[in-house]
Order: sequence, then structure tokens, then C-alpha cells
Amino acid sequence: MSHEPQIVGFLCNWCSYAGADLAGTSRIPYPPNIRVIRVMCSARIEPEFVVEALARGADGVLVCGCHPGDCHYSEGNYKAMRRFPLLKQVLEAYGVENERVRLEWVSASEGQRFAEIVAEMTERLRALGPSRVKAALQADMLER
Amino acid sequence: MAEPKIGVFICSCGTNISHVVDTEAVREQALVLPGVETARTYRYMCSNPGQEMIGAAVREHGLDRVVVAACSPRMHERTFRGACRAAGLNPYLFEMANIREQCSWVHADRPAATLKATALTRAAVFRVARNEPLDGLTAEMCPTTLVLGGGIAGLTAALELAEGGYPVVLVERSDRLGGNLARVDLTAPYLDSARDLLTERITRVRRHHNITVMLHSQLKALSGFVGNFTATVQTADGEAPRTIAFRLGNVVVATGYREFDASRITHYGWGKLPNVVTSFEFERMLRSGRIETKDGRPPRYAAIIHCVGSRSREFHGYCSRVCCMTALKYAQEIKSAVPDCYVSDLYIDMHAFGKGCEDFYKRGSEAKTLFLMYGKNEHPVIRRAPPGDDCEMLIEVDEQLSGERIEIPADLVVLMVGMEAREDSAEVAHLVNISQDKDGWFIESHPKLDPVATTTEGIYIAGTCAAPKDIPDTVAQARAAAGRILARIARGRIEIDGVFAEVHEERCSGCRICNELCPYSAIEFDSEKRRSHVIAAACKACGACAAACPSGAVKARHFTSEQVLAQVEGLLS
Amino acid sequence: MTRTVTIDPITRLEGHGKVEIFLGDDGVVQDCFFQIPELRGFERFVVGRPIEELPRIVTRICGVCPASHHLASAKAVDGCFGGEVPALAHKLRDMYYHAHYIHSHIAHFYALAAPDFVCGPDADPAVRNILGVVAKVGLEIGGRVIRARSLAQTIQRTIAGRATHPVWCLPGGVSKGLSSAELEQIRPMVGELASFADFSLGVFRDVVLGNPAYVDLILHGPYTLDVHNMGLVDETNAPNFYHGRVRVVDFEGREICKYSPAEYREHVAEHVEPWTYLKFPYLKKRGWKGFTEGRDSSLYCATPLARLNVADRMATPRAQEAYQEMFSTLGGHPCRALLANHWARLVEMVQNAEMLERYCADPEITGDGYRVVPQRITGEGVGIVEAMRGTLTHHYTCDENGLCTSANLIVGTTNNNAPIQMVTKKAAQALIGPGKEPTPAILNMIEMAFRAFDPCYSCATHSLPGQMPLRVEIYKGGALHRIFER
Amino acid sequence: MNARKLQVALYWGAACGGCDVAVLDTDEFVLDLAQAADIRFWPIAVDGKYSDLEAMADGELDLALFNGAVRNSENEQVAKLLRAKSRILVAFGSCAHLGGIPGLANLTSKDDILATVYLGNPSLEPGNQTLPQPRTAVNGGALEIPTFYRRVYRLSDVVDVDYFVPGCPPAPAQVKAVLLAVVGGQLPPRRSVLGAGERALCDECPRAKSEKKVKRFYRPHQVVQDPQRCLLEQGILCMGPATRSGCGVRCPNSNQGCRGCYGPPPDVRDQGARFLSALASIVDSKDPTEIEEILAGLPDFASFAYRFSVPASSLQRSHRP
Repeated sequence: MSHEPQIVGFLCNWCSYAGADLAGTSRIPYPPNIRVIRVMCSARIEPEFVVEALARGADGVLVCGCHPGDCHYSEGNYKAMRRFPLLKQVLEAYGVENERVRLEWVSASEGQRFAEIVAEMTERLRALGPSRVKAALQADMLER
Repeated sequence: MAEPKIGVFICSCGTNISHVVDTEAVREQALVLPGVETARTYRYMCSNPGQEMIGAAVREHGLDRVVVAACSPRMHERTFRGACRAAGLNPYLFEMANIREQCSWVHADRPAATLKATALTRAAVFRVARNEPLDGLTAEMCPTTLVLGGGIAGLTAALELAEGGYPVVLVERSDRLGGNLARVDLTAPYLDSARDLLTERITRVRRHHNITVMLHSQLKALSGFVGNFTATVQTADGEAPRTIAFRLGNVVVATGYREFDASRITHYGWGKLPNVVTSFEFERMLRSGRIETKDGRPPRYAAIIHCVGSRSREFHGYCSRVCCMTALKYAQEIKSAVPDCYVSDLYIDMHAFGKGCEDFYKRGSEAKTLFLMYGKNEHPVIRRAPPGDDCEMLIEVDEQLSGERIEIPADLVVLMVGMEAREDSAEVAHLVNISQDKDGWFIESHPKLDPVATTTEGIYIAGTCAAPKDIPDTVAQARAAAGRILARIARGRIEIDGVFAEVHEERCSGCRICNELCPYSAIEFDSEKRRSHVIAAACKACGACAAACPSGAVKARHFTSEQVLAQVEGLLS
Repeated sequence: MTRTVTIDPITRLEGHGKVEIFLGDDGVVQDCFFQIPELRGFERFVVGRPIEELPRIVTRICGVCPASHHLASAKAVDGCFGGEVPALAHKLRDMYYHAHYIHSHIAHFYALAAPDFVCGPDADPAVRNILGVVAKVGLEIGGRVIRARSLAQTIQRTIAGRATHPVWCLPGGVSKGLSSAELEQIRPMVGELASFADFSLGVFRDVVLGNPAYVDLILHGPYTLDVHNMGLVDETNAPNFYHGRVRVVDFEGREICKYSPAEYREHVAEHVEPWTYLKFPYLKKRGWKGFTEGRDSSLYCATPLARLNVADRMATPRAQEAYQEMFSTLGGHPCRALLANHWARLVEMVQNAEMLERYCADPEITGDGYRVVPQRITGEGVGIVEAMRGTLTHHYTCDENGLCTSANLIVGTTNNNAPIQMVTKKAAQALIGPGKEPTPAILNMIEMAFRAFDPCYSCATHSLPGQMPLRVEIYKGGALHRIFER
Repeated sequence: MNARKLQVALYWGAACGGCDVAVLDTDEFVLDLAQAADIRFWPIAVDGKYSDLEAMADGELDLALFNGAVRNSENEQVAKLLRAKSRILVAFGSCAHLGGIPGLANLTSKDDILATVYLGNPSLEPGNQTLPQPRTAVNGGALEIPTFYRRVYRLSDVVDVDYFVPGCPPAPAQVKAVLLAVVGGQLPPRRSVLGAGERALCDECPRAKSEKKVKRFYRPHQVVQDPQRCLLEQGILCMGPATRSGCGVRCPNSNQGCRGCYGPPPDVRDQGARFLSALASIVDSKDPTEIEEILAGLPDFASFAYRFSVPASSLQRSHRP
């Protein structure tokens, strides 16, 4: 069977996590490949969380926050927005494909949208195949 | 850290969870995790027996940490924290794994869902092992309130608070109290006199032993946080100008509005044509009791133009909310003062939504006023009438109802100028650290559910500084703000939740990267020590500063890097 | 059947290296290989980096001569930005570099070379080191040596902020100038170094020239080679370490070529052998002719001695005297006795000290016109300086965004790779043979052959760093017969 | 500790020699050291071979300073040898501590490196196809060179390290302090960092700092630095906020930004990711396209954020305690 990607999701408490809960209460199905970690705001998400997830074997990382302008903390999501381009640049330098990390805005009312994003990302990661980060670490260890 | 003793409690939520997730398998997997003393499943973990089961297990196994795998923490985190507290555990030594909303309700494949539920539970176990017991803080609440603005809103709030028995400092920039309302004669729709409304209040404020009024005064600086602000006010009230500082607990911002500058609409000729006047100039005529043209003749033709500066692409998109009724009031007053005067009323839409306003409109239309509708963004044009005409001016307008371009005569034209944010609103917003919308109005913490609070604890807004509104709404807001503050003062001290950011000084290098990041200005820089520190009472725990601190010196309590990374490890191992 | 003698690692040189000697049953040296076991790959991993960062990255090629790489890189980067650099910046860079030369030459002469002469080539390995030297010449002199090197480092620190791994050069100049306060700090230090340079010549006279056996070893030992000489010279053909054209002169004193940095590719090429990571530069127009000496050899040395061999004169008076003394003592200019490199180093040190004195007296040196902000990216640059251990070439290209697209490095020691191969073999053949079993002393004398070059394999191994202990394995009849270890 | 002299070894792996120079830069102290200690192994300055090392009893050495990264099989063998023979093994300098500058090679590949060095460079012998081989037959025998690993490792990736002394190179004053601490037997708990501060570099940096908001980033050659003001506030990249203090602020005092050679501050796991987060946070814009434009002023950001620590990054470290 095809490779089943593992996705780690970091969701802000006020919009995106509530949105994901809404997908649940509205019984909107999506692939079980994502496992979610709740933080208060997308601004809390350290790039370290993302790289650590990849290094520990995640095939993709999804970061979700409130839509710009709707942040519960007024501007937290802009901080997340600022970190992402640099993070992608760094991951690229390390040979990690850009599609593996994703930043999306999901409001508390967008359960449907959350489900669609997860489904779509899972599909892409399936096509992309397993992440090389963890594999490469193991391969390098073998030569020694 | 001593080996933790963790209890894991897996809920089947009737069959809501167990119909997809093999809770027994989750339990077995949990049991082998490091630190886990016991793992149990139950039908309804949130039920009383369920909660008692947790308490019993805590006592039986001497558990010091608890994980509940059930519904969303947004649903029952409170409940289970309560259960932990009841069992003598610090509520923050508890974690939830969301295996319902984010697992059993969205996945059909039993093995996959069970695998995910296991991973989510493992993550919660790894995390809870690193959780720390947290206690909230309390801070003093200074009972003094600073009211900015001596208009109807400021006066009302000040009185409300003073009557409540607490000191108020009312700071007014101008040389008198009353604000814009003091420039008005009668008020719509019941035509009671603004003067009466005000003077009674002003004298009470003046006399009240709890209220200090400072005219000719401005706020220069505000530091600290809710309950513990320090204000610096510059005043020219009384003797020579001086600056004074005092402590206070809350602030009511009631700085009001300013009227739209009619000269910006050139084709109305205000400032050039002598008999084109703004609503406020007209109010002056009304108060002097003489409605006449510049050369002292009663007008034979009067015209009133609505939405001057409001509801237009060019100027302000919004409605100023009070002008329509005021215009009707003018029409009636002109009619009663100069019975044979022809009054025409040029409007875009007639907004008469307030209590008693629709009746007022009806009465107005009976008063033989000629209502002419002009299109949005198509302003009428006013010019001098050619010599020999029996009127001063001619107003040219595309009348929407008839669809014709018509000319109407006028000896006197009243421009219903709208409201706009004051020129000093940005300065005020910065001083008290609140935000403004695109039009410059101050932003409330929630437009519907929390309309007088702001995103900064202890700062409240009332009246037309937040948006155009009429007197009743303004007064209601002022009293609401006062009520909120009285309730907080009554509670005595401020409770501060245990989850907030803190700077570990022995790690802070004073780089000041975090200083600008806090939306609540909860981070202060101590230039003596060259260290930053977080004002816990002002912190809302978003964690932006913790994520940005390059030294790892800022810790987001209950969301530390160690805790989140432990979750990551748990999800993926 | 052959025996293998391995010297692993070669000690007291900067970097890694290893010698393999193959003996026939008759005990005659059949072949000898000098291997470099490591590779770092700077040429590859600087690609993609912002080009202005290279001067502060490539210093890590060598911590012993970081200034050489910093300056060669800075010049290459200047080239990538159109090459405009204020005169004052050039002066400050040159001044800095002279101080660096002194530090390096002191370190090599006293810590790496002196043990062979002061303690003696066959002294006990345990004492044949800088501490042994100090023990021999006395703490007072030892202290003076240490202080002098320390002063040289301090002068660099004062001018450029850092001695090891400077971050000072920017395209278009340098990031900080020299304040008059700083100048006054270093002025006395410079004076002290000047007298120390003369003092060192004295030490050489007493310890080496005073000992007929050493003079004989220098002139008639197995340490001579008929290969050509390379070095950077100014328009008067005096040595210039920071600036100038590369001059190549054959071992009999005839000029072969003289080229400016941009032309290096027409004159130098690098040969690759499969058994070492280190390449073998040669004179391109002559083609690769293998490890051969003599008139039609395409090989050259780039060493202190080579620099004085290509130079018609020194740039400063006291150095000129020392230069004349040296060549007359050694029987004329040019000189082929490689051990004379140690002497040449001291002659150079005199010029370094005199140049420092010159700059201290220069009224413009404390000016503030040490930097221009480059306005255009031209995309290519070659920087050549004379590193202590040989001519150092950095060649970069970059894209319109100023990101490095290629880097080529020909490093001091690499120039001498082939001569080192040859002199090592020569020494082995002379010292080991029928009846002359290898002894620790003999092996050290083999090491002396390449120690004369002060080879720096951390440099040379910019494409590879390393070191290795010394091990001698002698095989007879295919079986391990004897092991030497020092 | 008894009266017996301290038994010391110094060694370099994939290194430049700068760490050894840093030891020499303690000047007269080198002589004191010689009084207090027997230097049993130090290839750059003292004769002595691997075999001497192999001959030692386990734990015979009190202290081994290992500088340089682990780039090939030889480096790793010696690292293991020194680990066995030493009571205290110190990762000395940025390369041993974090991988250092040679670690930048981990952003490319072994094959690329070989191809560039031996087949690509413009000054190669025309038509060269030769690549170095691990084993080559020559007349009379075979020559071997160590295996060049696929990537660079920190010392702690291959052996258990007792202490870390950061810096490229470590500041001589710090080197002296560390050696004195060892001689005096006053050492903090194992696996601590020695010879550095407990805060980020800004703590020691004399430049004036205020709140930070950056609208444009400048590369160092694009602007003339104000020597008084925080470089980051001038839009000039400086790793100081995400770097341990202790170096003496060498680079900012030379009017250049820090590149992080002293490694992450005490509570930071991934120096590059941390710096990324801090830097991005002070970008002064809420507009995605403007943000992209501002950040475009930082080309090849990875080589700044991880200048000395690619092998130590979360994405590459082999050793996860």
C-alpha cells in the first residue's frame, strides 16, 4: 500500500483548534494522518517545534492560526506569518521539500475548511513520499 | 525531577468514542508508558462517578499527574481540572487528549483511529510528565479611575463611579465641561434641552467630593497595568501650568468626536456663501432664538442637506447616526419660528431607527417639509441665484424619486455635518495602548459581546470616541464602563491566572527583541538592570514573546518548549 | 618483496600528513609517498553563500594563517564588486599582514623548526619541542620569544579587532580604522618587534651557523632540490606579501614568467594523484612532467626561500643587509638548500618589522577614509597574497545577487606538494639504505625535509585538514619485521 | 588531586589549527601549564604518535582537549581512543562543539564536494578524471587514506563528551580559565559548557539597544555601520541575541555582526531556529508581500543562522538525549 504520511498540526486555541473541533461536532470526516498539538496562539509556535517534528519523523507539519485581523491576541498570526518564509528558506537549504510545511488560516467556523486542508495535504504528502530527514540521519549513522 | 506517577483515564463517551476507537487498546498502550501508574477506561469520565474515579485513583496510587483522553479540552478541561483540584492536585498537573472531536468523530477506520488515539494519549502523557504546578497571582486594585473627556459620556461615567463611592479624576482638554452636547440647543426626538441635560450633571460633578475635575489638562503618559496604573497629567487649570502624577486602577476613555469640516466639500460653498451654515452654527441661531440670514432677514426658503461628509466614497463611508433626526428637528423648528418659510430637506436615506424616531419622522413629514432624495456620492451643488431671483441661492440636485434634475431656491442652507475621530485620537490611543479602526475610532475588545472594554486590561471606552452614536447610547456605554469598573474594584484584588509568560532574568541578555512584540504592552524593560520583565497581570499568555526570545529566557508557563517538544516526541514515537 | 615504512602522523607541522616509504629486500628505498588523508571541501560549500561573507568563512581554512586567507579572499571579493578600494584600506590591510607574518614566523621558527637545531635532530623526542628549546636557551629568552609573538598578535587585534579569524575586511575596504590612540598603543610594540627580529638573526647565527655540522647539513645534506621558485614581488622585484605580481624564477635565477592575479590560470595548473587528497600544482605552460627536477621540470617551490630567490632585493634597508649576508654565506643567489628556508623566514621578519615602523610613521594611517560602499557587482575576482607558506590564490565568481557561484583555491602549501614529495623521497633514499636501518633519529631527519617548507596541511587541506602520528613498519619477506614508533 | 602532574593531551580533528593557536595565545601561561602538566600528546607542537596514545592505560590522561569536527574515519578513531584514555574529554572550540565551519559542508553532499574539488575547479590539469581513492596500488604496495564521511559530525555525536568549550577559536582568557579550573579541580556538573557566559552576547555588547522593528535588512557591505547602535536595529544581521557570551564581543567590536561561534545560550536547543524566530518577529510589516520583500534582504539565511552549527541543528544532530 502507499506510504501513509504522518502530519503534526500546531493549532491556535481560539480559531483553528475550535475549527478542528467543529469539524468533529459536525462529523466532517478527514484522514487520520494528522495529530494535533494545541497552543494558545500561532505566535507561540517556535520554528524549533517544526524542525523537531520533522527530525523525529513527521512527513509534514501544518500550522494553523486565526485569519489575519481576527487574531484573539490582535496580531499573533502576523508573527507566525513573518517566521514562515525564513523557515521555508532554511528547510530548503537542508533539502526539505517546501510542501512539507504549511501555514493556513482556519477560523472557529471553518470546520469544513480544516477537513479539506488536512485531506489535501495528506494527498500531497502521499505523492511526495516519505520525508528524508530521519532516513538520512539513520543512513549517515550506518556508514560509521 | 522525581519519577512522576501518572494516571491515564480514557473515556468512551457512551459509544461516541468507543464505537471507532478501541479504548481498551489505548489503555493497554498507555499502561506501558514511562511514569504511568494506572490506566482506566470509563463510560462517562465527565460524570460525577467518573470524576470520583479519578479522585479515588489519585489517593489509591498517590498519583501526582493526570491525563484524561476524552473530548476536546475546550469542552471539559475546566471540569477535570476541578476534579484534580478536588483530589488535592494542582490543576495544571493535568492534560487532556482529544480523542473525540479530533478522532472518533472524524475517522471511520477503527485501527487507524485507535492508533491516532494512542499517539494523542502518549503525547499527553509525555507532556504531563513535564507540567509544573502553577498558582495564579493577585495584584492590588487602586480604586481611583481616570476619566478622559468631560462630555456627556465622561460626566456620566464619573458620576456613576463617584456615586459608587470611589475617587475619580476627570481630565478635560478644553476650558469647560459639556463637550459637543454643550453646543446643542434641543435634542431629538423629544426636544428636551441639552442645556438642562448637562447643567444638572455638571454641577453634580463639580460638587462631588469623589470627583477631581481638571480643565485645560491632558494625559501625557500612562504606565503600569490594570489596578496599578500611574498617570502623568499636564494641567493649566488654576495656577501656572504644571505636571502631576497619580496612581489609578482603571481608565475610561470618553474623548468624543469632532464635526466634519464642511469646507472640504467645495460645491457646498461653506465659508464662501454667507448663508450656508453647519448644523452647529445653526444650533447657535436656535439658542439665540433668531433664525435669519446674514443680513438679518427671516429666510423665505430654507434647505437642509444630510450626510455632509458621511456615507460617501470621498470622505467617510459610515453613517453618523444622529444627523437625520436632528435635521427633522431643524425642519420643525424653522417651521415653528418662520411659519411661511418653505423648508426642503435633501437626504440620501432617512435613518430613523432609534426609539421614538419613526414617530418623530412622521410628525416631521406632516410639517409641510419638501423631502428630496439625492444619490449617494452625487452631491447637490449650491450657487448664488442670479440677480432678480427672489432667493439668495439655487441648489441643483438630481432628485432620485422623480428622476429629474431640479433647482430649488434657498436663502439659508444648513449642512448636517457628520462626526469623525478627533485629531488627537491617535495620540490618545497610543498613550493608553488601545487600537483604532480604519476611520480612527477606538476598537472595543469585542464589537458585540464586550463593547466597552478594550484589548488592554483596565482601559474602557465610552461614547462617540468608539463610533458615532446618539446620547442614549453614549450614556448607556458610559454607565456600562463605570459598572464594569465598579465590579472590579468591589472584588478588591485582581486575580491573575497561572498561565502567563515570565522572563528568567538570569538568562535575559537585554537584547530587547521581545519589547515591541506584546500586544498588551505587558513587557517592560528595566534600563537599570538592562533586563526585560513581564507584567503578569497584563499578560494574556499568547506566547509570542516566548517564541521570539533568542535566549530562551522567556518562558510561556504551561506552554514551555519542553512541554510542547515532549508532545511532539509523544506523537511521533 | 618490499617493506613499508610509515611516518604517521608527521608532527610539528600544521595539519595532517603521512609518509609511506617502500624498501626493497636489499633495503634500498624503492618509492616514497607523502599522503594527505583529509578533505573539507571549502570550494564546494562556500558556493551559494553571500560573497561578502567569504572572507570571514575561509579564514577557517587555517587558524595559523587566517590573515592570509582573509586578505586573499577580501581581494577576490573586492574584484567581484568592481575592485574599488581606498588606498588607506590597502595600507591598513598590509600593516596588519606584516604583524601577522611576524607571529607566524616566530611560531614556526621557535616552536616547530628550532627543536631540530637547538635540541638536535637526534635528541630525545620527549624534549624535542618548544619546551625543550626553552629549557635549552633559558626561560629568559623563552619568555622573550613568547612575548614577541604575543605582541604581534596584539598589534593585529588592535588594528583589525581580531588576530585569529579576523572579520575585518569588507568589499570596498575594512570595517574599522586605526585611531591615533590605538596607533600610540602599538608604536612601542613595533619597536620591540624590530629589535626582536635582529635578535632572532643573532640566535640563528649562534645556534645554527655557529655549528659547522648544521651548516654542512644545510648546504650538503639531502635537502636540496632543482625546482623553480615562485613569489609575489612589487614593481622593483622586491618581496611584497600583500600586493603585486607573481614572479617565477628558475633554480638558476632566470625569470620564467611574471603574471598578475587575474592571469593565474594561464600559468598554474593542478595535477591529481589517486593516493592523496592534495593536488599537485605545476607550471601549466610546461605541462605536467611528473616528479622531476632540473631545467625542464614544471615544478616549483613557493616558500620563504623561494620568495627571496625570486626577489632581486628586499624592500627595506636592514632586511636588504640580512638578505645579502644570507646569500653570500650560502654561496650565491638563488639558493637551492631547502633548510635555508628557516633563515629566509628570519630575513623576511626583518622586512615585516621595518614595514610596520614605516606605517607607524605614516601620518595618513589614522585617517577615516578606509571604506567605500560598492555600487555594482561585476561578478568575478582573483585575489593573490603571499601566505607565509607560499603563494595563495583565491578565485571567486558570483551572480547578480552577490551569491557565490564558484570558488577555486590554490593554497600556500599545496604549491609545494610535489617538491615535498621529492625531497622526502630524496632524504629517505639518502638516509635509509643497505646497512642503514631506519632509526627514530633518521625518521626525524626525513621529517626535517618537509618541515623546512613549514607545510600547513590545515591550509592545504582547505580541501582537507588533518595530522597523523609517526609509525614505521618494516616488512621483510612479506612479514612484519620491525616497528618503530616515536 | 594529588601532587602528580596533570596528564594532558591536545588533538585536532577536522580543524584549522586556530584552537591550538588559542592555546599558544595564553602566552606565558603555556609555560606555567608545562610546569603544572605533562603534555603527553599534541601533534602540532610536540612529537608523539598514535601508538603512544594506544599504549596508555584507560583513564591515564586527566584531560584531553579535542578540537575540530569529525569528518572522516581517522577523526572518529582518535576521538574514541582519547575518550577511552581520558578522565575528562573536552570538545574544544566550535567545530568539536557544534561542527563549526566545516559543518557547512552538510548543506551539500560528499559527491558534490569531490566533483568540485577534483573535476570542476578551473585550474585543474586539462582533462583530469582522477579522483582520490581509499586504496591505491603503487609499486611495492598499496596506499590507503581514511574514509571521507558523508557528513560532518560534532564530537558528541560519536563519543560521550564531558565538557564543551565554545568559540572559533575560544578566547585565550577563557582557555586559561578553563585549564586553571581543571588544575584546581573546580568543575561544574558534567556536560556543561565551560569558558563562556550564561547569557546571550548582547549582555556584554556595549552598543545601545532599544525596541526593535526592522523595515529593511542590509548586507554588511551595503551600509556604513553606526558603531554605537545595536547592529540589528540598523538592519544588519547579528547573531548576538542567539549566541552565548564569553568571546569578548570580538566581531561587533570590529563593526561586524556576530555569526554565533559561541553556540546557543544555555536554554536554547537549536541556535539557528531560535535566531530565525527572533529575527522574523521584529520584521515591521503585516503585509505578506512586503514581509517577503523585507526577508528577501536575507539571502541564504541558513548559512547565517547555522554558520557554526549545521551538524548540531535539530535536523542533523545524531545524538538526542
